Amino acid sequence: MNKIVANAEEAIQGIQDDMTLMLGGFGLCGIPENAITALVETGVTGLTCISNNAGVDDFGLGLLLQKRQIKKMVSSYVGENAEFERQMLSGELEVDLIPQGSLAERCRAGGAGIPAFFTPAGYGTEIAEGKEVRMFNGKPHILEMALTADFAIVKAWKGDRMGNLVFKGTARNFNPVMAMAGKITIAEVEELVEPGELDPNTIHTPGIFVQRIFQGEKYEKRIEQRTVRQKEA
Amino acid sequence: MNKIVANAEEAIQGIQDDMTLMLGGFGLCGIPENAITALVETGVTGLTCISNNAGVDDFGLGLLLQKRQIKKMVSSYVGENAEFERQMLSGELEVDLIPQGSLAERCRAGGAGIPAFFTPAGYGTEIAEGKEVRMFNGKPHILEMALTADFAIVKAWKGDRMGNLVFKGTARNFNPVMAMAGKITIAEVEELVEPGELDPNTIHTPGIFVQRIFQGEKYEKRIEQRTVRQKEA
Amino acid sequence: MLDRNSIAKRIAQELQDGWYVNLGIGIPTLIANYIPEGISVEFQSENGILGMGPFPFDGEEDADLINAGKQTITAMSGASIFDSATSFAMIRGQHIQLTVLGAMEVAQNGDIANWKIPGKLVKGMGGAMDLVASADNIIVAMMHTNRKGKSKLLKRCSLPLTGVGCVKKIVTNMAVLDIVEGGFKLIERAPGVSIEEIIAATEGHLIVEGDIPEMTF
Amino acid sequence: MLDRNSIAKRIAQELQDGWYVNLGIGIPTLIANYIPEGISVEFQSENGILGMGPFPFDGEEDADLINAGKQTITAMSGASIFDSATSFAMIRGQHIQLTVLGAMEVAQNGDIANWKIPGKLVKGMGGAMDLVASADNIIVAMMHTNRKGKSKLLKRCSLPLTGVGCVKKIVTNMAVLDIVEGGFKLIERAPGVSIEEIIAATEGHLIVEGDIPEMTF
Repeated sequence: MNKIVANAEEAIQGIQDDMTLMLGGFGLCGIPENAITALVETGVTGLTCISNNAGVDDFGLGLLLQKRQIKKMVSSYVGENAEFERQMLSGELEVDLIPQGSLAERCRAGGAGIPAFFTPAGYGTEIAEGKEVRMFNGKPHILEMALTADFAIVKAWKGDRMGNLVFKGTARNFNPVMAMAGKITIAEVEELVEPGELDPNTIHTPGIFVQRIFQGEKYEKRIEQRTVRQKEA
Repeated sequence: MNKIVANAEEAIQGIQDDMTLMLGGFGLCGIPENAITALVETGVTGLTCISNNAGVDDFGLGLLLQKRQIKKMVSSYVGENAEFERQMLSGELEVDLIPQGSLAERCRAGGAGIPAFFTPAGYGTEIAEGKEVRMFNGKPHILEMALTADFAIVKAWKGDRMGNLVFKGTARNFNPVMAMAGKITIAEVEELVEPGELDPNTIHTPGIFVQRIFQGEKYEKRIEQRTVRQKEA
Repeated sequence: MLDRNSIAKRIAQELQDGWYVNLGIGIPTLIANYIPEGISVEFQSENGILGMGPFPFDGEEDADLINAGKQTITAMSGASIFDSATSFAMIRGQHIQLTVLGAMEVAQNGDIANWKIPGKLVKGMGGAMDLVASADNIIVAMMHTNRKGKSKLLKRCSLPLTGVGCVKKIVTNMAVLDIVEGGFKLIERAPGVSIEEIIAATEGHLIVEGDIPEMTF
Repeated sequence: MLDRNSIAKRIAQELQDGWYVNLGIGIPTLIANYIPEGISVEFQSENGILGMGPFPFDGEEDADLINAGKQTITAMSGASIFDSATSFAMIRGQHIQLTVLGAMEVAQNGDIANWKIPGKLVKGMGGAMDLVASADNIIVAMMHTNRKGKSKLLKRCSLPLTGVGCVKKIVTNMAVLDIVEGGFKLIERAPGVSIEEIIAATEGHLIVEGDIPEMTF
């Protein structure tokens, strides 16, 4: 079994206008940088992007927004991006805001063949409008639907040709659940390793969830909020 | 934060007659041997045990069955146990059979605050009797409820005093999902290690799901179906 | 008539390169011995391993490495281990390309019964209900008739169901059959088995169209 | 009147040994600086870490280690990392003993609004709706009044809600208040702040019973 493709360009073959994509990452942490760059170059447009955030003006999904390749964002928080604001206010960009935990669980559900589940998040708010409400244990819950995508694009630390993935630190975030929910899942990794190098016990995403894998050319791994403390004298 | 208790006897303090327990393991693989032995010694009775299997006559949950400490088993497969058969046929023991995937997901749901979810498993069978049926994507699904327990008892390979757990091989099975679903979760481990010895990236069960932890005195780790091949000459 | 190994061997011909496969207990387990050359597949065992390898050599058994039949196994290079919820996420989420399992009865509409005989001791369905309800591609491996000589391919199942309308293909000791609108469509005959014999052993509606070739191995 | 740091310091007094705590952005983040001696708590950040430590020293930042505010952080010994679904399993499953977050408005029935102002750009609710709907124990940390001097403790929220009936306690620059049947129950006053001042700054129903002590630090 060999799921390795040469590069980002080859990995994103088949992504077409008006498709739905999931993209891993939280802020700029753990985003598939190389695949995003390749998507910008294809000029594919009309995309619905399911991603917790929308990048910043000149990095991450912001690059696709700049080129107006995104029709709709499905996210929990989109606040760091002037171009995003402009497109949203002008009505060019549709935005579907989803509570972060419901977003994560809806992706996992999509990957796990659970079409719908009940959650308390959002009950009594505008998020619940039009959704079924039901009491469990004396507490109201709303019914949320699974999310899937034509392509899921995730970024891992290491991976092998079977598609097994290992993530590093909080760059894990949405990547594993989105990997489960893509009809085709593309994984870009910092390092491709030989099968057997990853301990079967410590694999975060089993290869069954990944259809294509490649080693990214380079990783900028930009930090959004560099926050430090000073060493005391 | 120190969740270490001295031994199995101390760990199971508070388990009382007629409580509901979850017990990790698949067959005899990854079962909390030491806690089960301690439970036998307490003589606690009327237990509802949620466990994928019911042990064998003289090991695992079979030991509790022998002493008639179990009122009800909630399992997916219970076939390896003569005493179990006798009690079930005589009506002494109640048995609730649940499809294995629904059992696992119901435990996870219980731990994750998802009170109910839809699954296709069991539709059109007696498992679906009395359950809500709904179509999603043209396919019928049934509504399944979350499971929780007064105590969950799991067995891990290594653990630390924060309650972080690492499992080995297929001894993982139901242990992580049951750890999530116990009001109080007891973990027994083969080896207690110092905090920091477990790589934060490779922890299977974060300590937040575990309230008590101890190192088991000894592990028999009995093999149910020893199956081998011969080396070719 | 085929023996158990030949049934497994015939089903192995259905495997495609790159597939993830879940094999049930019994005849399905034997399929792993007959993977066609040039084809690479990964076996999932629902207790939590992908990349299940052959049984261990004597003396190399690991109590922490078993399959869903509770047998000691090995892990292939590139294997991965996961918990039961993730395992059934793979199954329910249709990430497995082929599921092969045994059955007591199959009906011509694809219903399957393989977990319970009223009046007999019930051991449980294990993962079977999740597997049959979820899989896109299910092959049943079984004998064409039961020990009393009664057909196991029926108009309607008489036993409590494991799943409804889910079986796509059946490989028995007598034939390969697809489940299509209207009944069991005969695809291949076991070497030396006549169409008449298959008709006689099939209680459900058997569709016989054109020439029915013998299986080749 | 308390400053932001003193609000954080007062809330820190509510911490109990062994608690898992989720701190929102803003004032709540400051609480980590005031953990009482002898008390050990673990901070969860909903992007996927338990055992979040202080900010890194200059030059030791790791792009792969951030908190939910996207700030660089460190991990304590004994920390664990997990995916977003598991993170919210902890939150939704009520494994977190205390959630502290900011608010634009709180109503006397425990409703909270902190994510959206009609006519202004909406950035999203992030994890706030999951946190408030799930937590058993929520403390709101905020100023008693907004920049225009209008009370943020209201009979009913005027802004779109984040959650209903979920806030249990509020610590402002003027007071500590519990939400009880019927309204905001005044528990403590900030040093030098009179009951009259608190009454004047509270639009919702304020319950004042017996002596109201000043906060002590």
